[in-house]
Amino acid sequence: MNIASRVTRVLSIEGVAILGAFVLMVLYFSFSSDSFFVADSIRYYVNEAAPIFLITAGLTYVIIAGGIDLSIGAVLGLSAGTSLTFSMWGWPTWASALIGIATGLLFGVINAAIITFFKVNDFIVTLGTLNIAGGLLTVLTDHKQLVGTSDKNFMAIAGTMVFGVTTGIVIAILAVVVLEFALLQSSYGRRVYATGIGRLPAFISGIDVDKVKFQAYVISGGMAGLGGVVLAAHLNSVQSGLAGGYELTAIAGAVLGGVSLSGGRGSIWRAVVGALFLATLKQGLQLLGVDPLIYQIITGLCILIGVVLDRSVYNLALRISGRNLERNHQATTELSSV
Amino acid sequence: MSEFRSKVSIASTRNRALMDPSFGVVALLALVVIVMSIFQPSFKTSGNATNIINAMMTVSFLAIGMTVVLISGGIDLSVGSTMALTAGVAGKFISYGMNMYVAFIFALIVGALVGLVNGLLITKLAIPDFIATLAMLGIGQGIMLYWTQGVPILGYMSTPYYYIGGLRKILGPISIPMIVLVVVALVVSILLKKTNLGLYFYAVGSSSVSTRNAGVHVGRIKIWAYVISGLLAGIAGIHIAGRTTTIPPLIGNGYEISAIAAAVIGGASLLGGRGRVVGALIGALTLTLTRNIINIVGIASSWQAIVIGCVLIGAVLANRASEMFGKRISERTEKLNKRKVSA
Amino acid sequence: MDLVNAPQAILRMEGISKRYQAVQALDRVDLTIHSGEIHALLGGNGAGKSTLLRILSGLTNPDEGKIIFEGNEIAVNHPSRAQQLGISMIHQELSIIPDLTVLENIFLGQQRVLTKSQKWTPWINRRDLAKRVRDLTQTFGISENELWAPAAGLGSLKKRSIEIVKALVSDPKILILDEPTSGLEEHEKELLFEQMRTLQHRGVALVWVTHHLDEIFGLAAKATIMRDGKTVQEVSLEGLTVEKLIAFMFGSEAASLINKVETAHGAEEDQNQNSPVSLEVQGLSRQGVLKNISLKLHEGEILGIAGLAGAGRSELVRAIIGVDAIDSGTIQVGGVTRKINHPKKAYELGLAMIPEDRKILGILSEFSIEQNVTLAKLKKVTKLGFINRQREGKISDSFVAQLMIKTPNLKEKIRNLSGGNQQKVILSRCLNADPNILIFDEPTQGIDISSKIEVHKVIRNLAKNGKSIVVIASELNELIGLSDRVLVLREGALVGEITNIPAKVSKDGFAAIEREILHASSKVSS
Amino acid sequence: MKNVPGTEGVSADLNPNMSRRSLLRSTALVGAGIGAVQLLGSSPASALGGTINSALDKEIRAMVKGRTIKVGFTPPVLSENFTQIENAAWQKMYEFEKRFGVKWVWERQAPVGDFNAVQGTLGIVQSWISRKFDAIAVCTGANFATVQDLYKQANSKGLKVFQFNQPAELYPVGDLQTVSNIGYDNRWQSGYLAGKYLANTLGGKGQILQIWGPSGSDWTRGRKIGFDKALAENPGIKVVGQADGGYVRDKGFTAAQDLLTKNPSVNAIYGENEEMALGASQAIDAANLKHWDGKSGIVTIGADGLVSGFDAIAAGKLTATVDIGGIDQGQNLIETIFATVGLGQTVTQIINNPTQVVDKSNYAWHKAYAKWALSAPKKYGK
Repeated sequence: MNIASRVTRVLSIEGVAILGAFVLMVLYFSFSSDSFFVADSIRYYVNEAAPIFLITAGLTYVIIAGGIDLSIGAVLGLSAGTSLTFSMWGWPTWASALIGIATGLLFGVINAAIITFFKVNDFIVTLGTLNIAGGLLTVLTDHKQLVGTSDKNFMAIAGTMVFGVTTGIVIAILAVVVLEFALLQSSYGRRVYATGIGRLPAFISGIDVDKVKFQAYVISGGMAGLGGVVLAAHLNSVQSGLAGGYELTAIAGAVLGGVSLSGGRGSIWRAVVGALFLATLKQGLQLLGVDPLIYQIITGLCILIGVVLDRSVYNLALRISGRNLERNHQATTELSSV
Repeated sequence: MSEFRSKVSIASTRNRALMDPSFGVVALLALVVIVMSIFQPSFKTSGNATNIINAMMTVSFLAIGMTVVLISGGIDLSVGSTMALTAGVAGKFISYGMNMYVAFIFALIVGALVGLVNGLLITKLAIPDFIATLAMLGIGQGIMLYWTQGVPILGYMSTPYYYIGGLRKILGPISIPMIVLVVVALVVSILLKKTNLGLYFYAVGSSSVSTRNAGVHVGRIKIWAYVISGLLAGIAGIHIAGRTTTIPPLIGNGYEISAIAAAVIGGASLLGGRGRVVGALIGALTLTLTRNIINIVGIASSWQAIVIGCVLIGAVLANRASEMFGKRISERTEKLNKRKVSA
Repeated sequence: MDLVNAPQAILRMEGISKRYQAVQALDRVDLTIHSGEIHALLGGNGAGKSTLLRILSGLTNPDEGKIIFEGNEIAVNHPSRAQQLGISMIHQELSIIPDLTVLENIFLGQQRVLTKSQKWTPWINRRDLAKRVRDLTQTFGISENELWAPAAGLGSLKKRSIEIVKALVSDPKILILDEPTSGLEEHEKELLFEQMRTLQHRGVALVWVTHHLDEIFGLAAKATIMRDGKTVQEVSLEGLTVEKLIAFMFGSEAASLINKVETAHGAEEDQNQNSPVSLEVQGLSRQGVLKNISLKLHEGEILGIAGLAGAGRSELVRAIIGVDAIDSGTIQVGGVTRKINHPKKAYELGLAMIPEDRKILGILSEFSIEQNVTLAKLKKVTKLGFINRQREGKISDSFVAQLMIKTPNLKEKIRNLSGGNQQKVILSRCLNADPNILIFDEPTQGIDISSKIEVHKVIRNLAKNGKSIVVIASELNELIGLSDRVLVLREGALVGEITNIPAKVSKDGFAAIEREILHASSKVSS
Repeated sequence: MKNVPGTEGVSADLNPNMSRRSLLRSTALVGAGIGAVQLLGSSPASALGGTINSALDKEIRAMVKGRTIKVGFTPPVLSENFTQIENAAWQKMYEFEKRFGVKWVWERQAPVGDFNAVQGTLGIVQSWISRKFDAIAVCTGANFATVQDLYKQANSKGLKVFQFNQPAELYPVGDLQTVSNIGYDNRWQSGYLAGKYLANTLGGKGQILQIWGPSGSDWTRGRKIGFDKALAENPGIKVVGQADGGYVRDKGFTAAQDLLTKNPSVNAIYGENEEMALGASQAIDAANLKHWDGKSGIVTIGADGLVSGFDAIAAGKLTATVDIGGIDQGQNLIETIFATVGLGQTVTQIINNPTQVVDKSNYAWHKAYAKWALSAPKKYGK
């Protein structure tokens, strides 16, 4: 096939546009700020962003299954707290890490149980657990100042360098890859999409939609737990309010990457690219020494532009490549002309 | 598969009380109030009542606006920062020496404009409402921060503004904000119940395709919803500026969440098509009451968030419970009627 | 004056073309409508009828071509514009808004027209509006109370009537009816046809889209036939036969095929009654919906379920398949009592259901064909929890071939297929789970005649291979044409059984059985 | 209060007040080392004396050779308090620019938005490190341990890190990675002073309400320690209610309102910071209760030393506040940065500025001092 159609083919992969925008942004920053590509600067912000990637990956499952999870930020903070506490109590590294992850899983289960069993609104429920998790962290930090463990291995969880990046990033990347593969290739992943696309048809085709949703929330919780461990190891200190607001970054990132909040559409790499886009933007603005007072404005505009760009490129590509497609419009138009 | 089964089960116009989307939380509130007044003498003082009402004003305004947006099937995360922005406009302009009421008008215009922009982004550019308003939240915050350079706005208070802020009462416990809230609540409920626009809000939220087929300009309707929400954010801004007598640039942070929570607790559906002004007020009351009780009972501040979280979940569970119960009853009565018919 | 004898072209659509991203939906289509005529618009799924009507009713704009209405060229850019012009449409997919009351549904977007006041008033006077629509609603059997009740609770029949009232209330000059009879009972259809005639005599032009070709004769005078986005031609229906129309619609060779299978139903005695029972239901009850229903289903048997809308047909099969919880009763599959509390369980036990209302309950719109096919039994294509794409492809491929599903490739999203092909994909989904018992709920709703025939063929073959089939169909001759035996439901109770249908048909013909069924299903309870 | 220091601001022709004041501080700075600053320098009282010494200025000018010093300044939030500190710093920067010909690059970044504040601060400092700033001034809600690694990293790259307004007293000084920590003692200088003032005003007995910031921050912890000590010394004072005011006025207002309905008969309200104290004062108005008039009414006290606070004191809406020496902190900050980066001096690691309880009797000159700071003739970093 000729170049043109190759190009359109690539462009018609959803999320490519935002990826392109991301690359352009990186290039821009690296030219305009001498210190953008300084190793430690990159390492640092990716390291800071690693927890966000983890929760974004987990959250994507929930969103694709047609739900939302606002609690991940606070849960991440709490998990960081619990794992560090146990590490400070002298528990072995692996045990402390497990505690952190378990905390996340526990909240995942709580969310899942309330939402799927009582069929109540996920937004409010996870907002509730957000407050609860955040509150528990405050109680924890009031009770005990979490100012660092002596366990060097614990810090090593996120801090060790391998192939020029920290283990924190490695963990994040691994998790993203594994989750993405599972989502796209496993039969569970298939059920997640089905549930998000249509609860009723999926249900009638014999899919236990409630179970699927349940598991999605647990995954999301687990990722928050893992993220907490990484963050705790990275900061080696935890305080109340830690990681508050991460959930919004994650959601914004996911949507920016083209994950549909109505469920059934999107994938993890796109969500993570979206999150990466936001994290990079922030870092870049800092390195350029832009007045922080207008960060918000710039970020907001970038989100808007990003979303529009992503879709318009996709549609354009579709329009071009459309010529060599079969005639098949009827239903499309009926759905798309809403 | 509740939503599916509901297609099957025969809907009934009976048991409105029980079926009422916010019956559960109302019952819950009643219970709490009774318990509190028994064990906390200071709770049932008229003074405390007025405190609670005054404290729920801001959220109430925002929640009413949010309810309209939710009914039309959208969501507005920008109300908090819009409120801050409008408060800023009012405060700054007054401190520049502009006539207070003119400044208020400007504030309202700004609020409406933000709403308009939201609406246009969502309908014309087809940006997901969640993300569009999230971006507007950031932009609003940014503008406010840049404008004030992060310094709280001061020196705009005047005697009339003390009245408007509700810091001074006009007679007895009655303050101007209370009256404004009542008026706003009435106007919006009439709008929702008695006008085409109101009907369209419900229709669009319930099924935008069908509504369009019926010859309604869905886009315009959505835009109106966001404009109304913005306007109410403006009112909330004017009010909170008067209540706090100083405007920190980030004064609106977190209010959008409270507003959504209030609306949903009050029975609005995030899926659209459902919601009432009364519900919004009930929701706002729930949230305010929680804080009030926390302070009166003297729950350690570190535990407050936990309590609030539990209240949120408890509220939606209570509503759900009453709804289920109501369905049961209606199905039973339905069956009885059938018997009568066939007999 | 009598408009019927002095017709004038009220609407001319000339050279209308419309291209969607991928495809040329309409290619220079012409349509001419006269006042006071009933004009049938015919064509297979995907012929472009809907697109044409969407353009006429202002839901989409054409790329080229002009619309001439009452002699002057117009642009219909929004449904509201169409209404002002006096063009209203009854949509195929019911566009009733569940959260609104019936009354609100009726005057939604119609208020200006309704109150005859062209200046816009923000206020709604429901009482007044109720008065204005009363006569119409009564004609279509909508009671005063129902006006004020939320539309959510109503059956598809009532919803259809609301649609019709909604369309008529603004007394339009052109009324577009897209599959108006789908889901209607026989007598309801008659009522509708009556209404159509009266409208015609009032000088209204009716544009009528239907797949039930037999309906149009004696009602419609002219028909415009479309195929693949082009106008094949406009014909006068005088002395035309269904076969001829089919030939126009699908080309002669396809037609010959269709017309052959039309009459394929052996008159042989029903053997199945002696063959083993695959499914037995005893005393099945569900609060206010199903009353103590018992039935046996044999291997190789096609069991039809008849009854008026709301009689509990779908509710019955949904209860069996585990979609709805049951209050009492037992279900035996292959002689063993089973508790089916979830469709999952049903599939495991070898049951499968093709649900009614394809768009809402059937397809997973965002999924590709193959993803839709394998969904009900992912185990088949799963190794160690991961999906084997080749295998998935093979399976789907075989079904596409076997059921002649028209699609560019297996990766195509199902929502891009025509109704008939969508239905076939869903059928494949069920077959892929290799069930012994298949339940078809309105299997041919809104799909064109050729696909319809093919679906029927599949059902019969399945039965021949010893599968047990349950069929629900509002269209009685479809039901009778398929079933060996028919059960009749009324108000959720089993009120009649007609056995040995093939034999009876060959003896005293369709009509007799039709009468028998109608009698049973509409008898007033004493 | 005739000649309030620097109310005229700094002008090219060094006016007597200013020059005398400046000179004393600068000589102290160059000569006796920053220790002197701690004693006299930042205490506004000292600003009243001094004599011109242009020779010294010339020497330093020669030494500095008009070099540029790149400073990053990051407060935990943007608020009136930190604006005062920043402006005070600008005053000093302008003064040194005029006298010693040093040029300043000033960048203020505060964590705002959805990233958590602590994380935000870390990111900001990190970016300054990679951008090779000369000096970084940090005040953050991040607790001690969190930031030390980062500081170490900065030191290793030859950057100098300063903390300001940070409760260093709570930290093991040995582990402190900063060049210097300019602040005040939250325990004894803020919490304790406030408690003691309440006790004295109320004559050792009474019921009080406390409105704290969000629990978990180091400031809250420190001030609690001090306040509790004061309470221990005055058993007559009973805390009858406390609530979370989230450091902002409207929350403080609501909280105070609720507490007041339960205990309308309280004698005093302590707001951990001034915003919340002002909120409490509003609550008193709203409840038609009486402010402290010297004999009766409800005593209100906060801590910060904001112009708006001083105004409230003047208006009798706020009984007192603890001026935590924000202005001096800002000035010290520049002095230490100039001394270390500019002149290569060594400074003491903990510099605690004088604080004072401010009430009707002495608010005027505190206010004037703050106003002078805010009148910084040159806004840097714009």
